[in-house]
Amino acid sequence: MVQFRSVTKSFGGSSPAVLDVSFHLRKGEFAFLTGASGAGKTTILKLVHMLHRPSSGEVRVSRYSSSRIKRRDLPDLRRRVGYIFQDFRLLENLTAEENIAFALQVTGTAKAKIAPRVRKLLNQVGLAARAQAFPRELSGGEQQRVAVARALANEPLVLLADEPTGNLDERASSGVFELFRRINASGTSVLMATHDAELLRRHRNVRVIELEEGRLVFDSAGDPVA
Amino acid sequence: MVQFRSVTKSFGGSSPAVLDVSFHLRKGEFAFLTGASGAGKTTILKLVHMLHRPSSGEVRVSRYSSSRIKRRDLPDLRRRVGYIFQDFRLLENLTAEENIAFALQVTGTAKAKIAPRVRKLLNQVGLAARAQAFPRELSGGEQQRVAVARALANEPLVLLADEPTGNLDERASSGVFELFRRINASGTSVLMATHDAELLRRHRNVRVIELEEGRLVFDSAGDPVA
Amino acid sequence: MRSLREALSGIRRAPALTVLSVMAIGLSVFSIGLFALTAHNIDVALSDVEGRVEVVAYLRDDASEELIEIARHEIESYPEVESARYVSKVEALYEASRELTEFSDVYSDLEVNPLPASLEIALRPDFRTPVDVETVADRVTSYHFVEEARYGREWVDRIYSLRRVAGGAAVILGLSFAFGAALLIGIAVRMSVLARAREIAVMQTVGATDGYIRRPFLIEGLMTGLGGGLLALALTFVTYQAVERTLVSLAWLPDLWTAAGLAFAGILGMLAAGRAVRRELRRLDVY
Amino acid sequence: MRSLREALSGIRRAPALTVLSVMAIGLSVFSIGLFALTAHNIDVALSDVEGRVEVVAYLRDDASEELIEIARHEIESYPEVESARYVSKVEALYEASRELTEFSDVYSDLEVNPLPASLEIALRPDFRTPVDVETVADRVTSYHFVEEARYGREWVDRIYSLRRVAGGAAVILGLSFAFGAALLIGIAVRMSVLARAREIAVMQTVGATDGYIRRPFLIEGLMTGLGGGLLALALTFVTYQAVERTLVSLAWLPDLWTAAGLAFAGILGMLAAGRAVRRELRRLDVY
Ligand SMILES: Nc1ncnc2c1ncn2[C@@H]1O[C@H](COP(=O)(O)OP(=O)(O)OP(=O)(O)O)[C@@H](O)[C@H]1O
Ligand SMILES: Nc1ncnc2c1ncn2[C@@H]1O[C@H](COP(=O)(O)OP(=O)(O)OP(=O)(O)O)[C@@H](O)[C@H]1O
Ligand SMILES: [Mg+2]
Ligand SMILES: [Mg+2]
Repeated sequence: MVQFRSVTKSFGGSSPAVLDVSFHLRKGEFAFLTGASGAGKTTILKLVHMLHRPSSGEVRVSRYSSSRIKRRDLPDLRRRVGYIFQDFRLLENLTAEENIAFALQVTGTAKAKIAPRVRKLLNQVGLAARAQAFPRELSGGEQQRVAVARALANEPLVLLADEPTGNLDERASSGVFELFRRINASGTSVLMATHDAELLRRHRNVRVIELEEGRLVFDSAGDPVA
Repeated sequence: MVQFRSVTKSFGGSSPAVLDVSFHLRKGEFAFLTGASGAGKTTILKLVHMLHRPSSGEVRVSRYSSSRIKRRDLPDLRRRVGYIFQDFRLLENLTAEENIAFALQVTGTAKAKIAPRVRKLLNQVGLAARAQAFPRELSGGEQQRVAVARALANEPLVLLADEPTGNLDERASSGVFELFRRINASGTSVLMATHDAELLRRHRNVRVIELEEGRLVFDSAGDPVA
Repeated sequence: MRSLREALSGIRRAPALTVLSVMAIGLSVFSIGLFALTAHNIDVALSDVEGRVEVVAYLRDDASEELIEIARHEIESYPEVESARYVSKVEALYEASRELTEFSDVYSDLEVNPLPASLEIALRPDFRTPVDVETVADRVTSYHFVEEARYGREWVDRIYSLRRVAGGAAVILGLSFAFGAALLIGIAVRMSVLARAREIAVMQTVGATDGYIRRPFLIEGLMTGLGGGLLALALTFVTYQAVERTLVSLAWLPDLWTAAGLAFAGILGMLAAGRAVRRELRRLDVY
Repeated sequence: MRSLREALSGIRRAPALTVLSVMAIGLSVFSIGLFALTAHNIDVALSDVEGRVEVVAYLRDDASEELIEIARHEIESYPEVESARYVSKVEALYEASRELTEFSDVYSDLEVNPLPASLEIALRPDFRTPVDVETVADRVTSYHFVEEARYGREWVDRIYSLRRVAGGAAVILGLSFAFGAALLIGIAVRMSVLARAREIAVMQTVGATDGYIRRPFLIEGLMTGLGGGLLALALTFVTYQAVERTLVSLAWLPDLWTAAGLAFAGILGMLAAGRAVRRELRRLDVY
């Protein structure tokens, strides 16, 4: 589903943010992406979403390749890949429910289907009571959960989650994590960047990909290029 | 130093964000502020910084009171109270070091003193190598550490930290926490909002103030109004 | 429908920005409107003055009235000529004394009438160029009973150079004002796009197509442009009324001009919006 | 110094916005400039025409030259009178035949000179009002050898109403254009403040005083205003040159006017900036 082949991404600084990384996340697989602050986790996720273009190497996502994809194909790719941004990226002018509905409108979902779907998502992240609030009226954790709901709205093939529990307490964290597991069980691949050591410890059976200064230094699934 | 007397803050919604909260953070004291997502932690910190006005009750910070402070006194108050925002609030157009220097310029610090002070702060948060980067070129954790350095720049009397380790891995987290302890040892009061259960467990001797739906439900220091 | 709703909600979301944009566009199209009003009225005034371009043939005192009448018919059949009017000596004196009041006393003292009879020859609109006027004057002079034909050569030349210069100035000034208006519309729309740069970026990350993102901005640009155009029309009309009532009588703009002005403002708003969004879209995405 | 540096860096940070603001201000002050140029030239033309306001006293043919010369001196000593010129019958005929070419043939045929001698009385600048002209005409008529005094009453009245109307129009149009310019400057500065709303909020949270936050914006507004004023000056001068070369000879604006225009643009920019920042500051803070 997601395949990195010797991917390097340099921003022109002294050392590249991502250096010669290869791995393969299969359909329906769940993996933690871990590493210290600045190790390159967000950069990897953005490469999957094709918000960055690799400096060298190739990123393949579903049937698209970073070296051949056309500008007009990007919307289709991004509809299949849900992304929970580290900084949320909610639309300030829309309420929580409008932010979620927006992702559905953009993909041309039938109007009648939007409202019930939004309600269900808000319930799943425990925000039904704050549906009408604007992002600036939400607490940090509440904003993060709106971002989670939005990323799940279109039932993506791949879910990218960047520190999705960074602003959540233990209970809300497990709630979101359980949600991911359910989504994953229904066939969606999940790549979740986190430095929540506790979470890794608690889920030892989940695949872990570890970065250090841009390099892939550990992958519990073994074979890097498949 | 910081005193809450029956403070309630309502945003006009059904239930207030903070309800009848009283506590006293003494000079040189260190306290964790904890509670689930949406419990009211950020709202409490913003009340201390006088970014919100209490709906009822009184907030006292140093010699200022929320019920008597004048608009023209706000700058003085805010120079004495360092604030690490949950969403960082860096200036997008300034580099990491300029963002820190800015806080010093605003308070009229002599030019010659600014550069060395900024360098020292960057070192303390482990960002010396990224001094010239703009916020959008920094990883989430790097931005957070710039925010930490900026809050410490003016050697505040009170340090407010909102989830200052939410985007940091374990090692960077302890680094920042140790920095807070040193600052605290030199006489600065620290109020740190967090839901890092691990952190609370590791520092059982530190005072904990816990919120639940806006109410103060636990304060390990005992006497609420002093 | 979605685009229209989005455009409206865009306007509602940033009403101040939209009002300001409409005002900016309104002001600049207003300057075009003022200019059009001026140009149109110069035009009207010119064609009025031009209507007076005529050749006057002074007749010998001994010419017979029958011959003159025959000649008058002949002259009226020239392709260049609209009409030829006979002015007798008596009429000439009467007209002179009426037109030159300062000398009316003097004339009434005269014992002989010193003024000659004449034929006043008016030319057709298409034949009022310096060349045509001279042709007619020359042909008329060939009648033996015509003493002299006058036509104010300089006068004709002047009108023509004035019209040419006015036309040129109209085009140059009109273009530069239009440029100014386009600039302001571009500023306004670009601001509104910039104010939503984050929104656009988020839309892209959620998988919205370029067309989907662009459409509401185009409609918003069109509406802003039309709004500005209407404002300009209103301002121009108020100015027209004010001048009409206090200064001089003016002609209002032809309907075609106002319609063209509105269309111009609307299309300009849309194009400026389209350009601004397209640039923003390319800037935000790396592919 | 800090404010200046900040203002410059503010401009550097958003150069597009600043350039656009300068252009917007430039265009609107340019319209004021064009108007000032027009008004000034109407003024020059008017005072030229006005200089020709005179009273003409037609003299009896039997008046002796000596008496006339004495009267001329007396008249020249009136407070209202600038000069009085004697025009003999011969000169009158000569001037008439020169001014009225159409009738030159006629005049040369005359056996008696029908034109009277006259005194052409020019008035001082301050005494060219309808009332003064009539006073002089009345006094002059009281000489027994004066047949009649003419002064084109209507003409004098017309010049005066024209100047009054022109003055009124100048004030009204000038004010409305200035309002438009202020509006645009306000828009531009408000945009630049809005673009930095986040920055302002962050400065407040870091403990910057209102004055500290405001100062760079004020200076930026001043510089933007002055830039726009200079641009407008340049545009006006180019227009002036273009019209001067192709159409008619024009007078350039008095230095005082251009200086006032620049100062106006600068101060307007600063005030608009100040207003915009103050509003923003109050909006962002709850106390
Ligand atoms: N646009 C950019 N321009 C320049 N440098 C960048 C850019 N984006 C990221 N970097 C740098 O690349 C490195 C990796 O960044 P990345 O955001 O991938 O880290 P991360 O693993 O997500 O860290 P964190 O846990 O702190 O969010 C960092 O040193 C960062 O400063
Ligand atoms: N400006 C506002 N307008 C309306 N409601 C608000 C506003 N700010 C906060 N709230 C609400 O008040 C409650 C407390 O918010 P607060 O930000 O203090 O929570 P928190 O404890 O910081 O949560 P988190 O851990 O998720 O950051 C939340 O339900 C939030 O939605
Ligand atoms: Mg990151
Ligand atoms: Mg919070």
